[in-house]
Formats: sequence, C-alpha cells, structure tokens
Amino acid sequence: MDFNDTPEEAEFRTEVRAFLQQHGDKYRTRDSFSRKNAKEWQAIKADAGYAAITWPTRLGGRGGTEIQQVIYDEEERHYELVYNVFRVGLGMCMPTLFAYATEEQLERYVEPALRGEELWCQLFSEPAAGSDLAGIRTKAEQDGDEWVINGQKIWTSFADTADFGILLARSDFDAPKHKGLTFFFLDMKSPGIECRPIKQITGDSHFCEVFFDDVRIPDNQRLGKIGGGWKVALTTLMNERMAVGHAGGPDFEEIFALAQSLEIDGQPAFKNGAVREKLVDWFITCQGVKYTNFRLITALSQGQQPGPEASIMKLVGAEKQQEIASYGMDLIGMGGNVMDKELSPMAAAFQDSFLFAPVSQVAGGTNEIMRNIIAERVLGLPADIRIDKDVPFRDLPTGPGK
Amino acid sequence: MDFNDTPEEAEFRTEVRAFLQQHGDKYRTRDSFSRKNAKEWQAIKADAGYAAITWPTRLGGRGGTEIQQVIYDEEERHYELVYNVFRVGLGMCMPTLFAYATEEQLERYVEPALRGEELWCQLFSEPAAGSDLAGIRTKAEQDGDEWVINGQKIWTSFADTADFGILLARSDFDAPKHKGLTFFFLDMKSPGIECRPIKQITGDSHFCEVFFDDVRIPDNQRLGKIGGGWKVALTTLMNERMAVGHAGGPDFEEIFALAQSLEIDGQPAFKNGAVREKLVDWFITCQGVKYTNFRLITALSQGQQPGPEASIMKLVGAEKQQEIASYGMDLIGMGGNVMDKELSPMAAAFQDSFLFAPVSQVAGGTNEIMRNIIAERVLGLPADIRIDKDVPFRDLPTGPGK
Amino acid sequence: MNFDISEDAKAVANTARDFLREHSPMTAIRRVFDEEIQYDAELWKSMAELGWLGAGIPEKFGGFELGGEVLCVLAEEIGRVLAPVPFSTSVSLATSAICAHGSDAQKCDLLPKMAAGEIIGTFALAEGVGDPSPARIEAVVENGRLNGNKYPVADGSVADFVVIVAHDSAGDIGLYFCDLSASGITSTPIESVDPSRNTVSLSFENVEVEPLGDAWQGWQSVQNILDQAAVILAFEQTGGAQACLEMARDYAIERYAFGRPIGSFQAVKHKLANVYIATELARSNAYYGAWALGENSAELAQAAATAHLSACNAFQLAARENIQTHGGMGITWEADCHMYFRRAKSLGLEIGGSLFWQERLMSQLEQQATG
Amino acid sequence: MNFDISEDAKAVANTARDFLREHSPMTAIRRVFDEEIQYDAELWKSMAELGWLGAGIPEKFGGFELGGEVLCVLAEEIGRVLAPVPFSTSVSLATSAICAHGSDAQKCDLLPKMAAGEIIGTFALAEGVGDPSPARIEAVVENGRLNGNKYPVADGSVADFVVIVAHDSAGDIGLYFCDLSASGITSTPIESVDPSRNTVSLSFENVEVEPLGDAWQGWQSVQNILDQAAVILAFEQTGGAQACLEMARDYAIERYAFGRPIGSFQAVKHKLANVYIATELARSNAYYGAWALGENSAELAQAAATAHLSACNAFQLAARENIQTHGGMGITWEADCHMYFRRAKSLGLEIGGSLFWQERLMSQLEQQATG
Repeated sequence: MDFNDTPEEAEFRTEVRAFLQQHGDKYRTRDSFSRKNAKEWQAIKADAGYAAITWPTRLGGRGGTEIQQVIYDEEERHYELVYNVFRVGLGMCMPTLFAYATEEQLERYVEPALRGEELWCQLFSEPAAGSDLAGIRTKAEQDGDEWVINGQKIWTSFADTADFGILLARSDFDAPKHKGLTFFFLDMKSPGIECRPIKQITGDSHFCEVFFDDVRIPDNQRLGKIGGGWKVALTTLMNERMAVGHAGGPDFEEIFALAQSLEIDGQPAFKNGAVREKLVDWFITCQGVKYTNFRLITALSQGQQPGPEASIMKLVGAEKQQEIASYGMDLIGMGGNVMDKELSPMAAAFQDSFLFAPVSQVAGGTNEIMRNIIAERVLGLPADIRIDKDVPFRDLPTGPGK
Repeated sequence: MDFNDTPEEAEFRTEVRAFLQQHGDKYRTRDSFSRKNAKEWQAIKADAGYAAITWPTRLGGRGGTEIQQVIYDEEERHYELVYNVFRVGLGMCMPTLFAYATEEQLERYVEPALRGEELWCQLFSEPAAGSDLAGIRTKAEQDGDEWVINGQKIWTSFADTADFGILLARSDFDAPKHKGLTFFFLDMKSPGIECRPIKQITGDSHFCEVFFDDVRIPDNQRLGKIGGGWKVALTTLMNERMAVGHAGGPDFEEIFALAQSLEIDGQPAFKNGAVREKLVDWFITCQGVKYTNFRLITALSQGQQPGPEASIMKLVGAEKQQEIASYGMDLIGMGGNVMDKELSPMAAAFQDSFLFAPVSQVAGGTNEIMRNIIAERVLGLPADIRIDKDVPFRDLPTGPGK
Repeated sequence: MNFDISEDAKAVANTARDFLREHSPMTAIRRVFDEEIQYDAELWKSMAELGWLGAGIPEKFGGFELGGEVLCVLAEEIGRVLAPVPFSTSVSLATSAICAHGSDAQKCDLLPKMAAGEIIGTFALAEGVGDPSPARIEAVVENGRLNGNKYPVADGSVADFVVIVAHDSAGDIGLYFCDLSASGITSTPIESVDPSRNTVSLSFENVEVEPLGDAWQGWQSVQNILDQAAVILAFEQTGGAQACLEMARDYAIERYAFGRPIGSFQAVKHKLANVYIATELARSNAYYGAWALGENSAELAQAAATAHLSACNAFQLAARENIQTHGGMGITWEADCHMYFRRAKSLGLEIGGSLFWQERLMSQLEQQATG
Repeated sequence: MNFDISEDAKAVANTARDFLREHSPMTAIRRVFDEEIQYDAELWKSMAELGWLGAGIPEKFGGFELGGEVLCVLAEEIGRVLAPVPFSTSVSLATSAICAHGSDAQKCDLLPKMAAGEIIGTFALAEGVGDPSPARIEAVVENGRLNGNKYPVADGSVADFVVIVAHDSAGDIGLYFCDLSASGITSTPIESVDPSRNTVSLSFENVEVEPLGDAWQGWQSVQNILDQAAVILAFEQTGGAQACLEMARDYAIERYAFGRPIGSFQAVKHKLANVYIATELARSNAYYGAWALGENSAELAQAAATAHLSACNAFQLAARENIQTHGGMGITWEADCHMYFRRAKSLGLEIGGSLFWQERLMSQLEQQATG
C-alpha cells in the first residue's frame, strides 16, 4: 500500500507537469464557466495530446488510460485551468457521436470540438422531465428528409453560446415511454431556436431554457434508429465523468480555519466541544471521501472502469457542502447573514456556498436519485414498481399540474 | 392559555386522587406485564367506575369523556399501577365486540373482561405479515357450523395465559387480499392451540408465537361477515390507544442527571460543549413532545377525537430513546458495556434501554409505517402504487423466502 | 388544561391570514428582491389601521394592548407569507425595548407614532461577527455622543430611529435612542443572504443619542428584550415552516414523474413527514413560549430559547426540503422556495445563532438543576 | 498510487474468509451466548495452526511477522462472522503491548506460547466509568504488588494473563504483567451488553506483578497501544458493518410485503444506501489506518482515530438499520441481528468511547494547525 505513482505513471506525470509549467500560468482562471482564454488553451492542449487522453488516436485522442486522465486532471487543477465550457461536448456529446455518427460526420465535427473551436451543448431535460428523463415531451415530426422539432428544454449549460447540440425528442407519442424517442444533433444557430438564461437561486445564470419552434433538422443528423433514442441517450449518460467528491465551496479546511479565527466566550471557537464534534465529523467524512477516491484511482490504475460506486462522492459532497456552509454562518453569529465580501469572514465564502448548496443537491441527479442508483446498481436491490413502462406515452398520467 | 383543569376536570381529578390514595399503594408494581395483583386491582377499578371510563354505562363503563380517561391515566401513573395485561382486551378486543357481537355475547364477555376475571389477546400478525397485516395466511375453512383454523400467529402478548382471543384469518385464497379475510373470537383453551414464548433481543419474552392445528371455532363466534374481516380489523386497529411520547427508558432528565454525575477531563460531563449540544437537542424534543401532548389533551378536552397526529409521539419517542441510551453508554465510556446493576450508573438503565430501543422502533408499527401514516393521513400525500389489491391472494408474489 | 391559543387571538390570526393572503401575495416580496421597493408601505399602513402595529403597545400610549399572544399569531401569519414589512424589528424588538425601558416622555413621543405606522424603529446590537455578548460591544456613548459601528442592522434602511446597545464610559451596557436623521450617521446598504431585510451597516461619529429611560440593568435588559423577541420570532419561523411544508406537499401532489405523483414515493413522503414532525414540535414549543411571555413567567428565558431553537430547526429543515422536493424548479430564482430558504437562515441569526441560544438554554437548565 | 490491500494480505483474507465461513458459523457464538462455552477453543487452535495468532509476532519469538496489514484483514474477517475468540484482546492489545514494551525474557517466555495458542492474554485499562486517562487510574503497584480494581476486562474469563495499566508509588503510569493464576486476584463475571466478550471484573489484593519491560514512557505508551488497537479494531468493525449490510440487503430482497420485495421500497433502499456509504467511507479510512500502521507513520495517531471513529459510525449504523430492515424478526433473540448490534456498541467502547477519540483526533489536528 502506497501513495506513489507506478514508474509509468510517474513518467507521465513528469511530462504533464513540464507541459503545464510551460503553458499553464498564462491561462489561469477563477471563473470555470468563462470562455475567455478557454478556446486558446484548449487548442494548446489538443496540440500536446492532452485534450482527450482516453480517446483513440484515430479520433485525435492520445489513446491513453483512465489513470492518465486522472493524473492530468490532478495536475491541471493546481493551475485552475478547469474550464467547464468544453466538458459537455468532449465528455458526453463526442462519445455519443463516436458510437452513432458516420465517418464523415466524425471527420467534420470531432476536431473542431477537441480544439475548442466549436462548442457543444446537451438538450435533454425538460420542465416536466428531470429525474424522469424518459418522460420528455419535445416533439420530433418527420417531414421528408427532415425532422421538425417543437417543444422546450431546460437546464442546458451554454445553450446560448453553443454551436451545436445533441437533442433527445419524442417521435412517437403512442409508443411506450422509452420506445418513442429519437436522438439528433443539430446546429444551434438553426432558425426557430430561442435561448433564455435561467436565473438561479444564487442570482447567477449558468443554465438556459431552450425553446424550439418548428426547428428543422436533416435526417442525416439523426443518431441511432427512429424510436431508438433512449438507447443512444444511455450512451451519453454513461459517459458522464466520474463525479468528484468536492461539491465546491468551503470544506473541512475552511471551516477549521474559520473556527480558528472566530471566538466563542473569549476562546477560539474550535475550543468549544460542540464545534469540535462537528469538525471531527466533517474531517472523517472528508478523509473518507479522499481515500475512497484514492481507492477508485487505484482501481483505474489497475485497469478497471469507473462504476456507480462513484455516486457516493457526489452525494456525500453535496450534503457536506450544505452542512458546512450553514454551520459556518452559525459560527459567524449575528453577522452570518452578511454577504459583502469585505465585511464577511473569508470573503463570504460560506454564504455563497450556502446558496449554491441546493443546486449541488439537485444538479447531475438529486440526492434521491443517487440513493436509488446506489441501492439498485451497487447493492442490487429490486427496482421500484413501474407503471410507466408498457402503456402508450400519451396515456400516462401527468397530474393536474400539466 | 393555561395548564389548569376546567372546574369539571378538577372535580373529577379530585375524585380520582381520593380513590387512588385509598387503594393505590397496595397495588403498586414495577412490572407492568405482571398479572400479580392486576386482577384484584382491576376489580376495584371496575367497582369504582374507573376501569373503562369512556365506555357507555350499559356496557359497564362510566359514560365519561376522553379527557377524563387522560386525567385518570395521569393520576394512576403516579402509583405505578399501569398494568399492561388488560390493555389489549379492554382497548382493542372489547370495542370490536361492541361493534360486531350479539347482545348475549356482550352480556357474557364484557363484564369478566372489565373486572380482570378473563384475559383477552389479539391474534393478528404472522411471520410473513407484519407491516402488511392484510397479507396473513392463517387459514379458516368452514365445516358445517364450525370453522377449522390452521396456521401461525406471532407477536401475541399474553397468548399463553389469555382466556380468549380475537383472530383474523383468511377464508378465501382466491379473493383479492383484503376481501378474503374473516374475523373471529375464540377460546384460547381450545384443542389444537399451542403457544411458544418468543425470546426477544433483551432476553425477555413478552410475546408468543401461536400455532393453530385444526382448531375449531363455532360460527356464532364469527364477527362481521364472511370475507368482511378486514373491515372488522380496522375497527380494532382504530381503537389502539393514543400512543404515548415516552417510549420508556431514560429520557432527558436521566441523561442530564448522568451528565451531571460523570466527569470529562476533570469537569462535570455536562460542561462539555458537545454534551451540551446533545442535551439541548433532547430537551427541545422532549419539551416539544410534552407540549404536543398538551395540545392533544386540550383538543380532547374540547371534545375532539384523537387522530393520526399522535403517530409523531410514538415515532419521536422511539428514536429519542435509541439516541439517549446509546449516548449515555458513550458517556460512561469504557464502562459503558457493563450491565450489572450494581456496577453501572443508574442501575444500567441506559444499557437496558439500548437493547429495548429496537423493539420500540418496530412494535406497534415500524418507524417507516409511522412516517407513511403521517404522510398519507395527515399531509394527504398520495398512496404508494399497490400491486396487491386486485389480484387473487394466492397469485400474489411472496418471494423466494416462502 | 387549555394549551391552545385563545379564541380572541385565533380570531385575529384568521383575519390576518385572510387579509395577508389578499394583500401580501409573493409579488410584494419579489418587488423588494428586485429592488423596486424597500418594503410594502401600503401593507404597513393597513397593518396600522388594523391595530396590529399597536398590538404590543399600552392603550395610554396609543396602542391596543392586545397582549403577547396576539403579537405571536400575527408574527406567524407574517412568517407564512414573508410579508415584507419591518415587523420583527419595529413591532417586536424596538417596541418591546421602548415599552420596557423608555421614559414616559419617550413613550409618549414614540409609541403613538409607532402604533399609527408613522415611524419605524429598529434595534442595533450586532457589531459584525459574533453572538450577543457584552464583550462584543465596542460602541460607546460618552457625554451623550455615540461612536461605533453597528452591522448588520435589519430594516435599517427603512427605519426612522434605532435602539442601540452600547456601553458608557464606565463600561456599563445600556440602551440608547437615536434618530436616524441625526448628523454623523453613515448608513451603508449591506448585501445580505436575505435581500428583503433592508440590511445596513450604521457608522456613528459623535452622534447625539439619548438614553432609553434610566432604569436598565445592563446586559440583563438586553437579554430580556432578546428573550421576548425570541418567542415572537419562533412564531414567525413556525409560520414560515408551515408555508414551506404546504408548498412542498402541494407540489408533491401535483408534480408527476414516472407516471405518478412524486408524493407517492417514500423518499418524498418520509422527508415531508420529518418536516411535519419538526414543525409540530416547534409549534408546541412556541405555544409554551407564548404562555411564558403572556404570564411574564420566570420560565420565560427557558421557554424563549426552547421555542426559538425548535423553530430554527423546523424552518431551516422545511425550507431546505421544500427546495429539494421541488427539484430543478426549486433552485430557480423564479420559484418562491429560495425566499423562504434565505429567510429561514436569516431569522436563525438575527438575534444570535444557535450556539448562543443553546448556551442560554443550558445555563437556565443548570440553574434549575443546582438551584 | 496503490491504495489497496497488498496481494499477500488479500490472499490471507480470502483464506480466512473461506475458513471462517466453514468453521465459525453463527452457531459458535450462539453457544457462547447460551453459556455452553466461553469461546471457540477449537477455532482458536486452528487459528494458531494457520499462523494467525503469530501474525503480529516477530519470527525470532515464534511468530510469523506477517505485518500490520495482515492483522487488519484478519480482524475484518473475524468481525464479519463475530468469531468468538479473544482476537482484539490477545492478538491485538496484549500482543502489541508485549512486542512494544516487554523485556527480552518476557518476549521469549510469552510470545511463542501466544503464537501457538497455548496462552491467552488480555489488557486491563478500564476502572469502571470513564474514558482512557491517567487521572482515571487508581490501580497502584508498590514493591511489586498490585492493588486495585479493573473492570470491564473483555476476555478476562478466558485469559491466562493480563497486561495491566497502573501507576507506581511515584504516580507514574506503567504497564505490568500479571499471571491470572496469581493469588490475591478475584475474578467476577460481569453482565455485559455483549455477552460473548467473557467480560470480568478483576480485583487485585497485593498481587505479585512484574513490570512489562522497563522502557515505557508513561501514558504515551498506553496511548500508542490504543492507537494500534484502534486501527485493527476499525477493520473488525468494518467487517461487522459489511456483514450487517449484506444481511439486510439479502433480507430486503427475500422478504415480501404488499406483494413486492421490501427492498423495492425507497424507505428501505435509501436506508441501505446510507449504510453502504458509511461502510465505504469507513473502509477507506481503515485503509489509511493500515497504511499508517504499516509505515509506523507519524500520522498514526490521526489515522487511527479517524479510522476508528469512522468505523464506529458505520458499524453502529449498519447494525441498527439491519435490525430495522428485519422488522419484527430483527428484534428476536433467534435472529443474528442483535449479536451484531451488541458487538457494534461494545467495540465502540472497548478502548474508549467516541468523545475520547474525537478529542484525540482534534488534538492531533490542532497540533498540525499550530505546529
């Protein structure tokens, strides 16, 4: 048992460090959603073979291993270079294209995506279909060699700036839920598409609503069979990157620092037994997540594929974020409501995190869905009773809200 | 808002106190399951009109109010006179008889039950039907004027000493689950009945398994219609007494006393911030339960009937019992495992309660069932999907375990 | 035993609920969030006319002397709809400070105008980080002049005056009245977790203030004001928790996933059962607080801490689970969920955080145990 | 990165799992519960033959020197089946005390017999209530004679000797070896939450004891023995947690209610998902402990406390939820659930309760923060 790289891993890490040392500082950013610099940085990565480490070389990848990707990500994180803007395109859209697009399409679309020249987005969720993704209602009607799309998507990151998107739509309302879906990719500049940013609880807008009004897509941009869209969507979802344990915002280190800087009854706050107990709980969870991650990395290093076990990282991370943020505000006491960065300890990091935490607990699968995944896919418990699998979609109850 | 009795209530309380002062001390007990003294005490209560306060006078009751019963119970508790042995008979069996038995049967059975001369038990749960009571499989076959019973019951208090029992059995395996049940009462001395005490986690045996081997019951001891047993059973269950908030075992007072008597780092344990936080949590819960109970009593005093809201008392009480018992042992530290009454603080009350707590969380409805009740009956949330309502009982899946 | 809100108070509560449903829909607080208005002046005026602002003020000072229970149920109704008015500051904290400690002249001057809704007061205790404590107070009054900084001060941007906790040159803690139009005051808006609270930072440079009466008993007087406020706040929080529970319940019935209402899933059911339990326990503890407030019982300190802590738990849990029940919709600005989420946290900090009230409660229990 | 148990240790673990499945079914511990036997002497003998009892003993003292990781995985397998043998006392606590502090003569005398399963040792620290602390120790050795009371002592009724924590006439804490057949010892069985632990109270009246070596550093030596034991215990607890999770999972699949497996209900699913999460976090933290133990790292104290606390959480949660998943069956003596429930609590107290280990961990984190 050791924390060391294998000789091959160490060699790769050395290479990566040299690369980052040469180029990294110039592209540092604190806004991971920004496109500023991102495109240029992506091209440099692509040239050096780091843009898509696990992709086969024929698609412009490095033909590397999962553990190499982990090593690269670890190192890149030190430079604050993690641009989220290409994550959806490279992590989800391209792998779907690999499985279902023609050679000509791959030739056309993969390289520009890899080099950050074209941005992709994913059009899946709808207002009435979140956890229950297969319940989408956006309609796709065939019209000769084209499809006509009408409906609404939601929670699409970068929809307003993306060049292309992958789209799941319903082509048959009489088939059972999972059988009537068809999958496309489309030009986001097509006429009839309207994007509206959604203001989140934090006041920021990281997502869009997307409205489709008679948007036309050529049939050759269909991926998979007519009515086979669910199978394609599962390919996309399987490629969601291994969730990270850290949901963002203050973690143990920060709450410990806060408890050292504040006082309770004239003593540093961390001397108080109640505070100590909380700190210990979070430390243990934090360490547990860290070393669980090490175990997953070890498994990757031994050639295994990431499994649903990683769901625990996302779940534990999101719940910890909520608790730590809220308790940090309690420690700050009557000043805990203050969000002015100059007036609030640690530049209001706890308050920011408090408002973002509910987003973490919902985005990328609610806590409830994560627990279902663990129970069913990891522990092998039986699925819930399903009443929505075998009836025509249009006959499914949708409630008074619709 | 006040904590005082109304003039009528005060008058009744005075009467009760005088009665208890006269007779109570002689029948004090610490073993609420004991039949020692219980029968004699019950007769005295019956003579004085306190054995069944809310029953109509024609059935030997006092014709009193729910609040009078509460007042009586409050006062009786000071004398440790709460004999559980008659609770099932008077609280559940007799009200079922009132609704379904003939006048002759009432004449025959009610008074002896009321006076403690005959003990009743309830034969409902089965090994494969606990939370899902309607899933019972004990078979009732009609044979002329009689019914022949075969099967097994479980969790029956006092089955081994009871004179009579009420029984829910399945008379039709081809009808849907809730439609094939028939309800009886029977003589527990009937041939073919065998009772075996069940040893619980605590080592005690408060319940029995009951086996039926061709036990015969006359048809005139059927209550309700053939196939109408579920409706009768609901009458029985509706009469379960208002759950109490205190699940037994140490509560806030006791853990506070323990934390005063023990030391951590040379200080009384309750000076430790972590201990203080726990104490405060339990105090708040404890007070919340107490005042919720006061609100329920006030509602009774205003003539309302107890509703499903009382489920929260049972649920909160059982969970609090578990936490307090476990934490008490933690406070005792390395000596926390010791169950010898002379060696363990407070006569090993925390250890005893620790082992009994799982029983509290299951008996009388699991925590899960309690939460379902609150969600559905109090909050009005929709029922779960049911697949067991409309198919013949014999076709229902019972799993590999059967 | 009659452990229930009195019929009189219930009648006020029912009127208030109907009135607020009609006159304080969530559009009002949205206008505050969008910085169109600072508070609902229209509603405030109506509240004065209905006698609510004078509920805690004696008749001889222009009030209606409706008693503590009425204040409590009004707070509950206001909490339910997040009515954007300076209730917890002006009607609760400032009013009770003046009633308890003001001189007759101050009472005659201020209380009738407060009851009539002509002036708004607030209460300035906090000085940045930390819980209520005499050791935290650096604001000082010397020769009738105040120097110091107070923040956050809720409703500071809509108040006409402020009751200030400061010490004098001898180091004794006292209560001072300060007109916010006095010279030497700089009032700076503060970005707050709950933007509807009109929070400011007040900086005082040689500002003329007058002592609030002359009979305070140092910190004890401050603590007593906080105890009273804690009970009233507990009702406001319980009202908020109840609103969250009902929103979540309604959404869980209406929203379908997998062909069925999400409220038919145990994950949602059990979550909401837990919220119901916390809310009912909080309500019961709040009633105990109302009793102690009404009787001015020696148990007030204990009852207030119990009620407030219990209500903090309930409201914060209810607000969090309400968002989670709403899923993606819950994390949008457009949904009302986040306003309750912000308010729940904000009310849990306004008069000191949970560690402060836990300590307050434990010290009461210790006194009983040893006394 | 290779953050996994070594292949060698895994091989031992696999053998142990198969062996214990065959030779230590739950019937063995039932015989202890029913007081037919005190421990599984047959199994103990086999364990000696398999080299497990000498896993932590150097070769030159008759052991197999298999390393800390092997001890850890053996503990995990023993925890999984609740094997009724004095592992945590004799193989972990007593052995590590002797290896670390015994004189060469003591090692030569004791360790080969321990490795061979000929003698059993235990460790006597507790004196009734309280967590490990020098201030709690009243047992005293003067002129080679011990006076005092030690309880609870796990496996005390099957042990041949005991390593005792006592102070000398100067008040210094030390470790002493005591043969349990010495005169002046009264050993009284104690009723314990976990009846399979052979718990006794030992009373010493002028009992001849000898110092365990001569190089202890007072309390630091005791604490170091506890740190090592905490890591090994964390594995035993994780094994128990895993067993509870699997029992509950299997029951939830087999048991039907309302016409469907109870494991298809979210209430059960989410409960078991939480148990899985706690168990996985505990396992990861236990691995960290094993690493620190194997490397004799300066982080051992921190890693041990983290591993043990995490494992306490996991095992206690898993044992509780296992009962609850089993419903009525779970609260019977006949079901195995309660044996895990008892063991989970008992292992969480054996070397000090959670407050003690929390404090131990925090003090390490403080040192790092300030150092």
